Amino acid sequence: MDNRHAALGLNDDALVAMYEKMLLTRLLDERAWVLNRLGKVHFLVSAQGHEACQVGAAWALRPGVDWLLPYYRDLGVILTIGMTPRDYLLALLAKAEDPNSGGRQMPSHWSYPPLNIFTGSSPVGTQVPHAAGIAYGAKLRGDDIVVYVSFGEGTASQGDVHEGMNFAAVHKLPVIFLCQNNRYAISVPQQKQMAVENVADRAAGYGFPGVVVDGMDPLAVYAAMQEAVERARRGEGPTLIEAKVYRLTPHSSDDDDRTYRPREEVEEWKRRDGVARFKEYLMGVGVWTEEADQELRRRLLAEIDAAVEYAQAAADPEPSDLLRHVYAE
Amino acid sequence: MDNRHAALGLNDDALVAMYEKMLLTRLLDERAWVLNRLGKVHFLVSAQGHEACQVGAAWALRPGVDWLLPYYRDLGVILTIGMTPRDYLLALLAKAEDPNSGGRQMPSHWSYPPLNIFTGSSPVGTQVPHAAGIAYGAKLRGDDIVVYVSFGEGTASQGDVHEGMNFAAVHKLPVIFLCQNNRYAISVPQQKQMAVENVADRAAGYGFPGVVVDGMDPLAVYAAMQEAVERARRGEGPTLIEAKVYRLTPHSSDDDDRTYRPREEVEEWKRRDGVARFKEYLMGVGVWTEEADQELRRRLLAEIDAAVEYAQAAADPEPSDLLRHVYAE
Amino acid sequence: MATKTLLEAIRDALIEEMRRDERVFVLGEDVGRRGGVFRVTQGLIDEFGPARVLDTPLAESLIVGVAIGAAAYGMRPVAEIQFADFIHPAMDQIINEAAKIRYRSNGAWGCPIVIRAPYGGGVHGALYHSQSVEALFHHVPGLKIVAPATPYDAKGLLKAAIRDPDPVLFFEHKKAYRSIRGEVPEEEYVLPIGKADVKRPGEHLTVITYGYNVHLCLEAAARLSRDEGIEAEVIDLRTLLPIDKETILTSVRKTGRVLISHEDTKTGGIGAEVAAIIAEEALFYLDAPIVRLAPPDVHAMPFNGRLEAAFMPTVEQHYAAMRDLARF
Amino acid sequence: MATKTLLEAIRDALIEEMRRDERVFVLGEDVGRRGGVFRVTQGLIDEFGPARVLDTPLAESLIVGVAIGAAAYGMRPVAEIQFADFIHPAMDQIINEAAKIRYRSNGAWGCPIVIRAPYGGGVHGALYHSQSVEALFHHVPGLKIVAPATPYDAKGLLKAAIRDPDPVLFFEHKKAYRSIRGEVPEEEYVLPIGKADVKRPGEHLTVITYGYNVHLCLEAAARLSRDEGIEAEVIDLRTLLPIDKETILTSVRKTGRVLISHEDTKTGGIGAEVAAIIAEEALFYLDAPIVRLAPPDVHAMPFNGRLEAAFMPTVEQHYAAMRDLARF
Ligand SMILES: Cc1ncc(C[n+]2csc(CCOP(=O)(O)OP(=O)(O)O)c2C)c(N)n1
Ligand SMILES: Cc1ncc(C[n+]2csc(CCOP(=O)(O)OP(=O)(O)O)c2C)c(N)n1
Ligand SMILES: [Mg+2]
Ligand SMILES: [Mg+2]
Repeated sequence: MDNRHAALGLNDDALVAMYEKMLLTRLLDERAWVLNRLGKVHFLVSAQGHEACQVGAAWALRPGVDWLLPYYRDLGVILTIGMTPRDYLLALLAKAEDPNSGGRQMPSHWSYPPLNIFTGSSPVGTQVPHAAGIAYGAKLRGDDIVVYVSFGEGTASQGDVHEGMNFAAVHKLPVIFLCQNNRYAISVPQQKQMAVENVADRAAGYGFPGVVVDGMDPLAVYAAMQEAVERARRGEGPTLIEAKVYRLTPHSSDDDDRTYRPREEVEEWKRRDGVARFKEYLMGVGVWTEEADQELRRRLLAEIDAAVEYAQAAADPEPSDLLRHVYAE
Repeated sequence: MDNRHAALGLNDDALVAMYEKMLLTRLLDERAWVLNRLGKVHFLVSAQGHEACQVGAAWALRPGVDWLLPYYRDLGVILTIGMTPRDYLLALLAKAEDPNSGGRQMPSHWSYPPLNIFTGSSPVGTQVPHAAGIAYGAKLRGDDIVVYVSFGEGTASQGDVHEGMNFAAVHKLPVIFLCQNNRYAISVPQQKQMAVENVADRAAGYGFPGVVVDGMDPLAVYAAMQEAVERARRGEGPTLIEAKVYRLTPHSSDDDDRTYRPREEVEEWKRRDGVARFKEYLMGVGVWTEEADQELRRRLLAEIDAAVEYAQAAADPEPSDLLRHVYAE
Repeated sequence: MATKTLLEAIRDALIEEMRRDERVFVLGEDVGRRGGVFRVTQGLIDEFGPARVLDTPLAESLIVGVAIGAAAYGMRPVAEIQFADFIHPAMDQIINEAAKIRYRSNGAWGCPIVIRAPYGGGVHGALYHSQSVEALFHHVPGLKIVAPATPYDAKGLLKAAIRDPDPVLFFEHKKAYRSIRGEVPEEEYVLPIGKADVKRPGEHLTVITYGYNVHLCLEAAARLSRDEGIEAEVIDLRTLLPIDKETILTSVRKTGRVLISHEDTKTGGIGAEVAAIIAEEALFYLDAPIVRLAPPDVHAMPFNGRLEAAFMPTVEQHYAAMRDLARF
Repeated sequence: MATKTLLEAIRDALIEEMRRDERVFVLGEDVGRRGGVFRVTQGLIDEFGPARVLDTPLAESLIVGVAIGAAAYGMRPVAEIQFADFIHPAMDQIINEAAKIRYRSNGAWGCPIVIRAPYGGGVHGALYHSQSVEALFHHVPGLKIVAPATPYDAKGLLKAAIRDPDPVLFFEHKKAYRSIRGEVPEEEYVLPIGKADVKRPGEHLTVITYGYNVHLCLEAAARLSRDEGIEAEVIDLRTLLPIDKETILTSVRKTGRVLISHEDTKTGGIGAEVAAIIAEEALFYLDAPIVRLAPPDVHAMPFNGRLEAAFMPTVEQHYAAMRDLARF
């Protein structure tokens, strides 16, 4: 197997570290489903099928320097940039200690100032103008940062996405738009959402590059991100990256995708699973073994176990917290 | 001079008739400014510089069959499709008989059911989803109509324009989007609005043709419209036509454009004025003379005089009308 | 009579109206094959096809804008906003367009659209799947707002909304969808928009409410009657715009005591207008200050169950408020 | 003290704050070279440059969204919405985003933005250049709403708004821009958000109002005093959210008669909340029913001068309403 990572400036350790984040994302997500089915978690939205894209994307960002507006599916992004399974589980179980929202928001509504992760909401697409605004602030200050903002292909139909991209283009802002195209907005398939093959084709209409990449391949996403980051830091403006992915699970724990997706389609995509493929690549280039994999899984599961335990034992907010933080205190 | 109109299926009479509408639009608009400066008209928004585009566009539509959502600058469109100077003046003077709104809306907020002109508002861009909805209604009914909707290049920054175009594309709706690009949104020049040369380039991102035409040339606009109409009626979906025009006056009677537009630029465009150029074309192909022109002007001015007189004598709404038509009566 | 859930009654109304009138069609996110995220439109696509059960792109302003256009063309669109919390991107289309189309065209055009939206909390929906948004619209002339509490009302009022010549916002409480059941006649009926309903007669105090809180109030009233012989008259507004002043004032003049209750937060809620109407038109009938029972002015509502519970109105709160008011 | 128009006072506040704090910048449509369509930002671009006096594309949701992002990055954006009538496309960004950022992040993020918007009628603005939109926001926790009536208040409150850690909607009455003049101190001052101002003391009745209507009320009160010796206390709310209950209740307890006045339409207006507060907390002090003086529930407001005049509140209406109330 050809070594594709060296050319991207990734050494073997980095490669393994990327794989570790992908596997962590997958295992943590799977655990969330288990907790949901056990009745311990009211709601979850899944990242399965998006891990390669997310870890590849976040790998190109500088933790604590660059800014992130990840969307609800971006578990892999926030884990790669530095949030922990514990952070995720505290939110999943809506505990007081949840660093995202103190248990106020649904899980996967990220927010974490220490890593410049700006708070996100549920209404999709609203984060895109925020990303442009953050980048504009940085431009006013002369700061050398990059802003990452992501969304699904369904969200690309929203006016805010259009408005935000256009503004970023006008001011050549250092924003990277990552559209994770999993072909469905809940049940609505791509052909009912748009008449084009690629969301990335819209970038030309704003005046910046639009790139399509295989979102099941973290190296492809990383390569596209790296280029976009460099472009942004050179002051040349935004890039829209469209990563073709597939959601391997229902939309959320409240969804049942059997009404709208043929099982064969799901099975077909499972065979192309990015996590498994990346493991094969690692083994192919000789930096990974089945034993190492087992060992890693054990370690990650132990970490997740500990985080679950911690989060379950953590305290709920006080009822009186309801009244706090409506305005500055 | 080459005959360009025959190839478009326009005979000499049609050519003269188009010119007549252009001249009528110009003279009526000029009269509105006079009335404003005389203190008889509170507000007007001008069409000067857009006449060629507007008459060329409306010429391709079937009055009473096709539907129109013209924007506030579209005086030439509504005159061509069949509204009268009197209709315009009744609105300009906010009289009870104003067929657009009974004196409720600002002038140039068109509405006229007999000609399928749907009521428009001031918030820009909202008409674009309406156009898509009308076309979707027609599709549901199996009706063979085309929907015309127009807006300025500034308005193309609005989310609604994006959402409406995308929907029209998904359902291959018979909508023609006419963007009248006069390079300014009030004072904001194109380069502060977008990083691209052509709004039309966005059409590709939705999956339909985007065409740039010289909006100072009614034949060029007519040709593009004709093609778009045929495409729409064949069920192949929408077209975005971008007509490059220039506003020869301030934005409105409340504006002063000297702060933001160099006089030389305005003068330069005045030399390219579509009305004058079309007259030259008519004379060049031998269907028009200076005498005929003087005669036409006299006739149009007389028509306008009569309309002004009628409108000035027309009654105001009754104060009690204030309470009507909030809900169906 | 059959017993139906609120959700079934709404679905039945949609199906009956679509059968009755070809011009009626539904549009929204996931309304097609998925049958809506709550399953309200389940099965419709099979009977009426994808053109009349239209899965739209994910864009609320578009959904309402397309409905407005289709209505102008003579259709009777029923737009679904997946959660009321996502109606905000469409506020320009609703407030500046739909509501004003008749007025601004001097009556020449109308806007017969219905916008259905599931609202309300107590369902672990957190800040963006729990909101009550009715108060954001009750200041807007030209709109009608309906928020039924029972399957019977929901069906009859949704049919009325679809036949109404003006834009109607139709809010469906998520918690009531499957938990509230009631009798619904087999035969066709339509209920008038703009009329409140006295859900329980009583002489000691008037309780004015709507939506899920109707059920809390009725339960509290029943207990209060049993425990203390206090008879509360419970008025279900049903229509929030226009408000049925007559029913309110008649009751207030009778009882002299008023509790206004809603799940929506207090300041600037529907209860403010109800209180103002009474203070203007029946002040001297009052034997006690008007009381508004509503959650505090915080964002409805946190995900954590304890915080959610701290937000949501309860039967106990209503019981106590009614009792205190009766004793005042 | 210098005499300034409302517009000049606002411009001065912007300039002083931009000089004081580098983080402050203005953005909106035509705010740059054009200086705003009302000329509020005239000259700013020369002093502060186009990056801090930013002409945006024509997209209100974007304007607010960019302001939110820039604020997150540590800036202090002052966004201008060209007319309040065009704020609706930004309602999702204001209500679902700006207002909730602090709450949803459990206090970790803030949203120190100001949104300025010219509002109000009587200027031949027709249906889309005359609206009062404050009531669409007063139900939203997390927002503050300011609507000053005088140059002095405008300057002091805009400075406070810019320094406020939370999102502030700042509504400027178009008719007042150049017609209302008043004394403004040379030296720096800031006024507290959340405090009403008794613009005229009186003992016979309380008039609660804001915006341009303050001037109508003051004139009516002066005439009434002169003609009939009736002394109205005129309270200018100044801040509409949060409402200054104390000032209202203190006055009502003193006079026992309440007229609430606004240019915005009646149903669901700010006056509803004011009336409700009084009916809850000072009912037994009332000697007369509460009166709301506000335009009818129609779309504000038609272009035709007669219709506009039929809509707009007048001094005469206020005079009559105050007199009738005093005599009640
Ligand atoms: C404004 C808004 N409307 C509707 C929803 C409900 N909703 C949540 S996710 C979703 C689909 C999003 O699809 P896409 O953008 O493709 O992202 P994906 O979930 O497929 O990753 C919808 C409709 C929402 N969150 N926000
Ligand atoms: C939503 C909205 N925001 C702001 C305005 C104020 N406004 C009226 S016209 C205009 C500029 C429009 O520019 P463009 O779309 O290019 O059309 P043009 O007037 O140049 O023909 C603006 C900002 C408005 N009418 N609607
Ligand atoms: Mg998707
Ligand atoms: Mg323009």
